[in-house]
Amino acid sequence: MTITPIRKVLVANRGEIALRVIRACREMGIRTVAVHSTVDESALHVRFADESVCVGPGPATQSYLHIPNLISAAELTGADAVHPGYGFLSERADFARVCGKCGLNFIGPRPEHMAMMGDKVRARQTMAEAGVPILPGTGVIGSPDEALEAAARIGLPVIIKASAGGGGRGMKIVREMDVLVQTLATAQAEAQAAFGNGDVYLERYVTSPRHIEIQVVGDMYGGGIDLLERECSIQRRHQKIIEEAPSAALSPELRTKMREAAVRAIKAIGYQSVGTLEFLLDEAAPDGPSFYFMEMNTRIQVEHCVTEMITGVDLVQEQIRLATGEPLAHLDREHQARGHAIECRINAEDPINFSPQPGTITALHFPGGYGVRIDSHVYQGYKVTPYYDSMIGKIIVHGKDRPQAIARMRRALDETVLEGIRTNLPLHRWLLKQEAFVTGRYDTHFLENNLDREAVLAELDPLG
Amino acid sequence: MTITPIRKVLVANRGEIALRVIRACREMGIRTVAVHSTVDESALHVRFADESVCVGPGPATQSYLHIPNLISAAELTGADAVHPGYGFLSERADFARVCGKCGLNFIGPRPEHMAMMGDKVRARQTMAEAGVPILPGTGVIGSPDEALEAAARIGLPVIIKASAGGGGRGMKIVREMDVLVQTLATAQAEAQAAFGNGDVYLERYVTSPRHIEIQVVGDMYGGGIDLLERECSIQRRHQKIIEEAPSAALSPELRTKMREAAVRAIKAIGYQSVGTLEFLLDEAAPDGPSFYFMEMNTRIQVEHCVTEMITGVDLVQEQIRLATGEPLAHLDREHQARGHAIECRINAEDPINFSPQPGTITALHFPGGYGVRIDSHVYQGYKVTPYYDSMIGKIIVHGKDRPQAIARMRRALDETVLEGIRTNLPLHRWLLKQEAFVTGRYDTHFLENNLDREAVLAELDPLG
Amino acid sequence: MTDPADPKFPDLRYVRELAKVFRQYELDELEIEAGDQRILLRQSDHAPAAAVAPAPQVVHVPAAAPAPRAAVEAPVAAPAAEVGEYITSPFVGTFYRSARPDTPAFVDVGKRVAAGDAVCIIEAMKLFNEIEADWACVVEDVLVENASPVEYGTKLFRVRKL
Amino acid sequence: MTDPADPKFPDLRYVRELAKVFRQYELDELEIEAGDQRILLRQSDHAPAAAVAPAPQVVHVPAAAPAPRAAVEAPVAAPAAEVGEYITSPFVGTFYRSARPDTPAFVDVGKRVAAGDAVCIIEAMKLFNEIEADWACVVEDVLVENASPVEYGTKLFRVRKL
Repeated sequence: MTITPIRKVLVANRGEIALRVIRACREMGIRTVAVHSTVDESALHVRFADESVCVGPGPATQSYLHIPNLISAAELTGADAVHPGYGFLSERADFARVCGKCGLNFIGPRPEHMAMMGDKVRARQTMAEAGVPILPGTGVIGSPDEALEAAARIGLPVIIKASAGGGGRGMKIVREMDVLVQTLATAQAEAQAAFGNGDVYLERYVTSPRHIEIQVVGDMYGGGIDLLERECSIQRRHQKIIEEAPSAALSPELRTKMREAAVRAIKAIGYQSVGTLEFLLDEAAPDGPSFYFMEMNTRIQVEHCVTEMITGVDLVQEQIRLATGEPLAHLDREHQARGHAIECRINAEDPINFSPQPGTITALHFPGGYGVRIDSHVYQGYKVTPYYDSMIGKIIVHGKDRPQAIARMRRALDETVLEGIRTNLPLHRWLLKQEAFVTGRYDTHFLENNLDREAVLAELDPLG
Repeated sequence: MTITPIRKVLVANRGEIALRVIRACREMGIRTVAVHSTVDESALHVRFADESVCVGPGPATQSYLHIPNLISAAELTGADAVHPGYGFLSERADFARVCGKCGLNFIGPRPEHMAMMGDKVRARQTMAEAGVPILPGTGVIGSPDEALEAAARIGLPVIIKASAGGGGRGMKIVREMDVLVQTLATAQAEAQAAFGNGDVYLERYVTSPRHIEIQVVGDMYGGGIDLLERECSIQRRHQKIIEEAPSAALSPELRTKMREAAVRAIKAIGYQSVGTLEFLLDEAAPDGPSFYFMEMNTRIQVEHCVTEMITGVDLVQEQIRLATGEPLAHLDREHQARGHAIECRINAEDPINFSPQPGTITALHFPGGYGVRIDSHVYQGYKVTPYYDSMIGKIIVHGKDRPQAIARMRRALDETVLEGIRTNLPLHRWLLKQEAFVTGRYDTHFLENNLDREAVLAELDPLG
Repeated sequence: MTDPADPKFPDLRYVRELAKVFRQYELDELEIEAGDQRILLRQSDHAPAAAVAPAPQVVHVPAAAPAPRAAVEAPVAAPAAEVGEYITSPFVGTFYRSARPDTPAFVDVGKRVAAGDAVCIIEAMKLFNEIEADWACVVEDVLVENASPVEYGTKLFRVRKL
Repeated sequence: MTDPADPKFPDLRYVRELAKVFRQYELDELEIEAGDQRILLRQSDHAPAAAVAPAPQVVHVPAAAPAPRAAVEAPVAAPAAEVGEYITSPFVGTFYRSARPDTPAFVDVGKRVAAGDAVCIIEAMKLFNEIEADWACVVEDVLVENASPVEYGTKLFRVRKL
């Protein structure tokens, strides 16, 4: 076993995740280099890092996605490792490869695993071979006839997915056989336009699914464990906005099966970092609740915090340790499930139509107290720019059980004051009161089917 | 067993503890009434409570200590219970009695236990009878001769303590027999002036003590447990500024002995709420490390948070449940020790000479992220008045072990920005770096003996 | 919580609630007039994109169509409204205007009061505390209903000092 | 803290709270009249400055009430001295004044440069990128030492445009 110490990390990201990584590094005694675009000059990740380098103008393609500038920044500052965060370059195998070529320790999985999981068709095949349940479906569709045949075999409705898609992008549902061919053509054209790759495949469409994922950790020595599940079914436009751990939907038996499948999967490929297996749970399946592999995310995720809260494991620190070549044996000993955690993503967006709301935060007060964690890069006077993701922070709570966690999150949301821009805080306040949420009976369509405009707007400023 | 539900709590306090109680109540679905003085009109505890009542002008004697106004406020708002917080009226047996007479559930112990522990001589006797170790000492000193005799028996140095004192107030150390009589007279006169009661007693003076306390919980049915210890030896002017749990000074055997003694003590008197047994630990005692009862605090304490972090028990919620008549059996099942927690009290005071620093907080940024908890009532623009305690908040961290907790606290302190008034943040930053602190080898005199003016001032604004 | 109050202007909490209603029902304009007070809220966000400079909708002519220099002209007598001195409550308790239900009120509007005269009772913890005037004055208004709860500092009477 | 008070004008805290309400509910206009006083808040973010109100505006509070200095604002570097035009680095990399160690610098102070002339090299990932002037100019100062690291946007030369 060779340990390659990391002394200085270039954080190739911005916002709360850049701050998250910098915090982890500071606590480990590792120096940090922030990169930033010109519009992020006064961002907290720049302020809290030991050094910073401006890598380009506002648009991400010219800054946070500009590989040569990022690599140069690492070389000029003497960084020996790069943390990609999530989004941006975090799942770009080519970036990981360039880092490797330049002698930079890429804090993440090996590029071949990133490439394998980035190709959704290959990922399906790999999982099937590893004995992980997948939805009835196809490989890349070669012709309309092939699609018709497959749809007949699978049964309607089916979903057409882009091979290079993921995260809810590049998907179309087909409910009638006679629109299949036309929809296929559209899906292929859109996939080509969006991802530069027109490959699509079919899968059975589950009408009322839950999104449940398993956090996994692999090391360089074939070790692989899971750190329980996360429930991520509260979504808007296919994007998660509330996550929980554990999930209220899993029986102990089902949980064990899913965890075992996830560990089997990463051991089969020799995965060497933190990652997530996303599963679709069909509670209404004929043979009882069944789960199917959807995709694997080869990075730290936005919602990693809920897993940290219930396991006591600092996932970002562990991710860094794994990259130095440490084995994960100690994790297996240390982690223990405790209580329940919920995360609300606070977005600078209209709470009803989800349109982004750039602007300046004129007043800000985050909640505090027992069981409340804030991960955010914003401050009073912060200007939300239109260039990047609308997420401005996360409120995470932990309680001894789900009812206490819900009560705590409601209290925390009520305490939060954020003025100057519209946010989805009212939506969260409303969501946390819904019977379906409180009882834990909801699927990924819950929000789109139940959003009550008046009731959400009534949640503006509860303590004003 | 009779459960008397609590529906609305009047919080007879201000600042962070009022906020702490309000948060606990909100999470339990209990309504809250804040009281405030005219200078606290726009305080957060007023904003976050369901109702508020102005009870007087700035000086505490005319507002937060004005019992008739507090009781009237409870009656007018229909509160059925009163939470006293800490400080102010929290250990005044007469207040608890008046609450009881007015049909208000006083969330705390029975008045007779408050009175018993408020009288330090009686408390010593009670503990001795319960088999809890006490320092060699006396009852109330009746004459100078009695004092000379006792000092000869106990051995010098001795400490003269006021019977009505506590919390470090009303104490004098005597190292030479020939000043004993004179010092005794002074101590009696000062005690009379400060507490309206000139009774004093003698105790052996331990030169290098640690302050270690045990959190206890008792219910109405004779149930009593402990929730581990807190280490509170980092003090300035006899006031704690950093607390930890667990203590680095205790062997498993010693910890067990102290816990058992604490539980024995509360069972002996039938104590019915949360409370704390403060012990003095003499690591250099001839027969090996020995502990002695100092005093019992019959209230929730400032440093209760570190216990919450390592046990997973919400102490304020449990305190409220105990007051309704719930038994504590469930606590015994639920709590489990995990990791290490540290709390730094942030005071609006000069970091070197500790003089209070009233003024307006012009810029404020509290730390966030994994393992960081903030309990504070201040905000950007908040005005620290000269009327009340100088504590403006607490930063609490939790880590898997002591080194991680220390690293996390250092990171959190470095992230904190607080402008407009002087605070003890630089002192904390300096303290967390001291070899003695890092190795856990310090006593209650550490700060007074080692304060390095220049080094502390160098810690001003590390990330500015 | 008490909002900063300016007796000449509408209660802030009222304005805030108004804004909430305004917001919730996505109004474009909300105007309220009452006596010599007026409140106007306006929002032109959802106005159809109207990229072309729209009519200057922001201009508002006050209802009372004042003469152009009204503001700098001789000060109009301040609305007899609430200007003056107050007798406030020194306790938290219940306000009573008379000593017993069957006795007359200590004071009424217009009453001349000498320093030390009882003006009302504040009951607290079963004790009936007579509140006395600190200075000679004339009662101009009684601000609290009989048998209402009052905080420390609640204004009980508006008075004119003599 | 006591706000400066002028009895002729509305209470400042009242106005401040009003501005908060205004902001929170994203109003475009909020007007309050009471007696001879009037408060008007207006936000013309989207609309071009509108026609001037004929009525005297007694009080005007900008919608975005000047927020208290942000907790963590980076110091804005703007040395008054450096006025002029700059050639900045379009890459992160290492700045070289000449093509090779043994060749002369591309430009020196006083040098007249035509648009498209190479002025320096930025080395990034082993690639030597010649940086060209976008416009004709005279070099007034060289701001970076040879072989120094530069960020995106680092000012390399102060120039005077021709």
